[in-house]
Amino acid sequence: MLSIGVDPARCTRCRRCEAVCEMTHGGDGQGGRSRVRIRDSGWPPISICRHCESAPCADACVSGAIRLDPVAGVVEIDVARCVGCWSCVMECPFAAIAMVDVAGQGARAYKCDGCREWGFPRCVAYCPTGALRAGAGAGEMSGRVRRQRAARVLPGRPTGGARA
Amino acid sequence: MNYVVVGSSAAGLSAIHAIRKLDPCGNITVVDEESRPAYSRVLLTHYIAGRVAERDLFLVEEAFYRSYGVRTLLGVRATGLDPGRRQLYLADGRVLDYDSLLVATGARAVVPSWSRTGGVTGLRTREDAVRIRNAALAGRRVVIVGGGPVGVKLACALLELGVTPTLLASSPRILSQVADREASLMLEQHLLRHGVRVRCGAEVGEVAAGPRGTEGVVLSDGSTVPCQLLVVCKGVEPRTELVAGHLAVRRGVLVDNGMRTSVPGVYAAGDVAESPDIWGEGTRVSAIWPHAVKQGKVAGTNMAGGRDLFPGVLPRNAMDVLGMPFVSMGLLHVPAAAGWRSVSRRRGNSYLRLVIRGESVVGAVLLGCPQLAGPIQAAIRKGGRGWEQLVPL
Amino acid sequence: MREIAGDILYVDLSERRAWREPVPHEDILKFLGGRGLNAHLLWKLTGPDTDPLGPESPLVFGTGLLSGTEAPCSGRTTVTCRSPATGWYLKTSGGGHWGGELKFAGIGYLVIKGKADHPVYLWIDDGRVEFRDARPIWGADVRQTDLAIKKEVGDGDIQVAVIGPAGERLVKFAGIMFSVYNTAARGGAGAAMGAKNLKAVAVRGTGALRAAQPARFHQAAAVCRRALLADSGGEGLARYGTSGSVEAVNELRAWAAYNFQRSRLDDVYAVSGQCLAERGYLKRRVACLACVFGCHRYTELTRGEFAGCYTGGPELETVGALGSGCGVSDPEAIIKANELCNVLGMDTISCGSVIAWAMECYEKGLISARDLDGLDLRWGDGRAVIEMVRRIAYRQGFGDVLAEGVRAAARHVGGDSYRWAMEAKGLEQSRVDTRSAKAYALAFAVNPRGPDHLHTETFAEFGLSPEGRALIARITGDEKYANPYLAEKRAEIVRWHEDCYAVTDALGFCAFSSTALYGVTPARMAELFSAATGHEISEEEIMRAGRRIVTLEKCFNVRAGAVRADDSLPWRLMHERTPDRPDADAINAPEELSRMLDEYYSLHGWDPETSWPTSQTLESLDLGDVGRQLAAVGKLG
Amino acid sequence: MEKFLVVYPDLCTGCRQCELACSYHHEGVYSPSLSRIRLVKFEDRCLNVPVVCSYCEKPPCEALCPTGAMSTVPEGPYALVREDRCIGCKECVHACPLGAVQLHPGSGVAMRCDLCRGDPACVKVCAAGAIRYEPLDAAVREKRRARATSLNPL
Repeated sequence: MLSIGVDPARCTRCRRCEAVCEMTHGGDGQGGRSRVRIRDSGWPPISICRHCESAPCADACVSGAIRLDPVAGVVEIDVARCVGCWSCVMECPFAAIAMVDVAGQGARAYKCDGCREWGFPRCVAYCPTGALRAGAGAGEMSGRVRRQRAARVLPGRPTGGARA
Repeated sequence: MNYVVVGSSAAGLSAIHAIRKLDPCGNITVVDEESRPAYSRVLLTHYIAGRVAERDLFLVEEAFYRSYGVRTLLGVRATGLDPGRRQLYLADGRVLDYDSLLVATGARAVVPSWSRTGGVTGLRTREDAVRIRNAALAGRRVVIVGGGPVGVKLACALLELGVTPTLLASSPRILSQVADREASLMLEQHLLRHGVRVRCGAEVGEVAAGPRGTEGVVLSDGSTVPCQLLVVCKGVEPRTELVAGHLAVRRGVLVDNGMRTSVPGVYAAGDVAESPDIWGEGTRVSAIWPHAVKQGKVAGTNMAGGRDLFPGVLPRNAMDVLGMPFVSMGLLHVPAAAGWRSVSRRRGNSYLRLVIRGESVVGAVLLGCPQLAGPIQAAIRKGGRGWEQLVPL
Repeated sequence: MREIAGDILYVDLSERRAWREPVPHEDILKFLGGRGLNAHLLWKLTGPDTDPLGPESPLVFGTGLLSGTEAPCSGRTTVTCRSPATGWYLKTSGGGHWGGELKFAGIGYLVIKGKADHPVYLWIDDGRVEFRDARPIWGADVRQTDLAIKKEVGDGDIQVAVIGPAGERLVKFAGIMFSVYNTAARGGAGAAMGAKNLKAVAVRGTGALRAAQPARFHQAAAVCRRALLADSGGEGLARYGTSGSVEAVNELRAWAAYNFQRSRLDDVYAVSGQCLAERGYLKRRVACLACVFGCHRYTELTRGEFAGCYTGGPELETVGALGSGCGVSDPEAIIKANELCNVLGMDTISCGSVIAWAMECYEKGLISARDLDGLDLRWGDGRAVIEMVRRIAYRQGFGDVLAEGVRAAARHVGGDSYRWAMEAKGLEQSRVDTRSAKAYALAFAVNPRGPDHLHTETFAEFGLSPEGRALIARITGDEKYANPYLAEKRAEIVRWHEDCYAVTDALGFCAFSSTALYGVTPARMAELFSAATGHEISEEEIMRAGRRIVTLEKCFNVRAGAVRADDSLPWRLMHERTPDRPDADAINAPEELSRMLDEYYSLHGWDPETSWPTSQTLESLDLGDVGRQLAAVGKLG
Repeated sequence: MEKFLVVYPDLCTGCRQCELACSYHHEGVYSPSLSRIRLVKFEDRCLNVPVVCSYCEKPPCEALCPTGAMSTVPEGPYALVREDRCIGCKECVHACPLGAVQLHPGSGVAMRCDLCRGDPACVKVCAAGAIRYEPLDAAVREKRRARATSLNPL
């Protein structure tokens, strides 16, 4: 399961994530195709899909367009099935779903796809401050934090690879 | 274990998923009076608008039931129940034994007395939708009776097809149940701008029939609106007739947060159920899709021996009104009591209103600024504090 | 039952193929798990002529049946193969956390066959197997390898079983290192792994184990835990580790020093666990999976010549082999030598033993400084020992001779050097001077892999604890037999411990839970087995299963050509009296050993002429098919 | 006096009995990945650090939880994960500075130490005394003493 975390306190608003996402998803450079958003005002300051294990957007989707891909571990939208009813937008607590005119057929739900074809979210890879974090799963995320933190606990200078 | 699920729409299917997750071997039987596998009623207006093909209305294919090892009795109505002997009676005379039963019979359209003539239809089934779409494509004049969400969505759908409908609302404004006054007026203006003829405060007197069928509808003020098809969208009511007399029923079948009815072994979920609201202040029937899915999952989990709770009903609606997104949720009526107030913000076509009780947000109307809907809903669910940070007003 | 035992994962390195099979229920009932199932698998997968270092020779890892549960001290893993050191049967076990991780990945047994065409390591991610290139880490030491793999996999919480440079160079006593410092050391399992071009097996397991009767199992485990914590030896074991009993063994004149020329050491305190703790070398205690004691050590040298050295250990046997055995009483040198053995991946017992033998050769003039490239290999010179350890691992100079084991080295040097080559069956003897421990002597002689204490630990005969004395009284009828100098009743003592130890190993328990401390009795093991599998088994039945395992291991050697003469002890112990005990019995005289063997074989129902099990005995242990195979090659007693 | 789980990593032997006891107590099975307390091992240095929820005064996991699923029962205070509300968004996992919050691998719901409602199973099995359930001032006293001892060569 893909796991993406956000730490707004670290965000310097460099918007590199938006630019990378825009490029990755074939936008025109105007930010209209970016699936991660840095907001100038309002909440949340950074919005991006968290790929929830029991995603409320998927539960709310009336047309079966949103589902959890168990293999890739991402919540994904089948644009062809989407009817643009806003139900998913209403459910997402992270305001991570937008409506974008994707194929000239009217507004369709649009959000982070976890960069499936890249294997790792590119915005996270390019985030210079660690405001965006990601791991292959929640277990990996908490495990890494645990390890880094634990490495500081004892004075034994563990070479056991806090980052291993 | 013998599980019987009556109704195979959102709640029923979601319950089957949940049961199978916990109990790979139990016998599951689904009874549904429709002879085809479940389809999405919510998609019907989108079908009329041509956004979804008819085959995409179906939620599952027949193979789904096979792969889940579910016995299907489709096209059969359940007619009676003996909760003491744990038996369900079917219209064809068969009797099903169950260990746990899920009542997910859904709701039916409200049908006014004047509407029992030709040229009048509801919008509840696939057949209704096909009829309306065909009429619209044939260039018939359509009048929609009901200014609620379904009526408005249908109006938008017809407009997309190139038909300009008339929308008759009996209340003084459209969407009176799901929007505040300002949003109603804004939406009405928006519809009018796009050519929808909206008439509020219009009571239907009778249907005017001529030799070639329906010719118009006569309003109580005596005026006549000509039309060839009348679509009644006056809301829905829970289909409780199967269980009435056996289970506690108010508007819907009363259930607790575990979706248990008043009788052991019987659960209810979806549009038929009346369950506690998220504030724990009362019970509500909520005929919306996300609730049906969640309630079905909770019911299924509990039926199979697991433990799950439904967080409670939070009424909400989302729709696209001709390019203008509209979302509302929670309590919208502001009583003239201490502690209640509302705050609102309007910038151009974007309008936001929050209903505040004490320090907590309990309801919201959002027009043209739907991105905030999710965070606000989350805030309402968490108790409503801290909304000031979400929304710079 | 599958939920507690795990599946068998077969890996064919030649074909780069891996597949999984469940363990048949009846096999678990018959062989319990771990060591027992390993024996069964190895019997099935090998023949009498299998070359221990050939690609066809399988290497079997088996977790204890209860490994991964809360049963106290149940985390041990048994490695079984044909021994590269001896050619005989090899079962060797290690602690740490690797086995538990494998179990959590749903796998109880890992059978490795074939040989990779270039160095690889296995990455088992919850049962999904990947063959990964190990060429970049080939040659790396154990610590580096562990870290490199964790980094490559991107998870520091995984468990890795590794061989060091010694295993790669097929040093005959190379071990397999679990969790960096826990070793399946004896008999050259590391060489068997190296011969397959397999550098490491990394595992991540996120699954769960469920007992068939969870509440009953939980209860039974709690009983065992309480009993272990109440054992009189427990506290000392926890505080000072295995080397905490060095002084007591020394007092009994059973502590081998100067290559067994002595059986006590004058300044023994310097190498005891108490000293390690007091002088501040001991930094912390370390435990294997589910252990309640934590007898494993972690020591660090912050000052002196070897400052910066850190390692797991040293354990009692290490202190004996690399220390007393070579006359070294400098704990810092021992710790440094231990670190080298650990990171290069070698058995400290054999390594110390071959060096001690070489020292004696050097003293007696059979080898010269020139043979040793100028190294002055004198008794007590810690630095010379450390240098020799390195040369053995990398097979440099005379190290290459010693890397073949002491039997081959004695053949190479010739003369009388076989007299002080402390080996039997080709394996270097562990640190107990069996001239002063007669049950140990018998147990060492009949041990299928060679003379050491891990076929069956008969610690009770020392009579060092009330629990041990009570056990001897229960086995023999009289507490007076809790005396290591007596030769009577040794067969009974050994056989009981054999059965018990086989069950202990099969379930994954540590010797310190059942045969050195005594909290986990056979009855309690039977209870745990029943609750874990849902299959009721009695104390007698589980002990019989233990005997079945012991007998099958014996049959393996019989099929490979073993006869009674192979059940023997090193020459010195049978022909030289220890100077530290002037009394007459301070020797393992051939006649005495022979008498004990007679008793032992007849107790087992084996033919005393050949030592071969009889068809009747095998039938009575449900090993009829094994008997028929032995009969086919004419080796049934 | 409010009691907390206090860990003493320098005493921990790394036996993982705490993880096994925890997973048994909460799930009826033995599995470190289902345990609310997790052990971090640095094997080359034989370092073992138990990591468990430290009951922050202002828990970031609760603050960031979008659904109110992460909460604390005031009478303990004991952590409570309201599984019906949890959507598995992993905000809590990212928020916890200790790495002490995880998702249940099966249900995808957040897991956090609930102190076994006042009788922690891990404490009962910790033979090394590395995990204790004690009032905070006792832990502080111990720490002060250890620090003072390390300063004084005698």
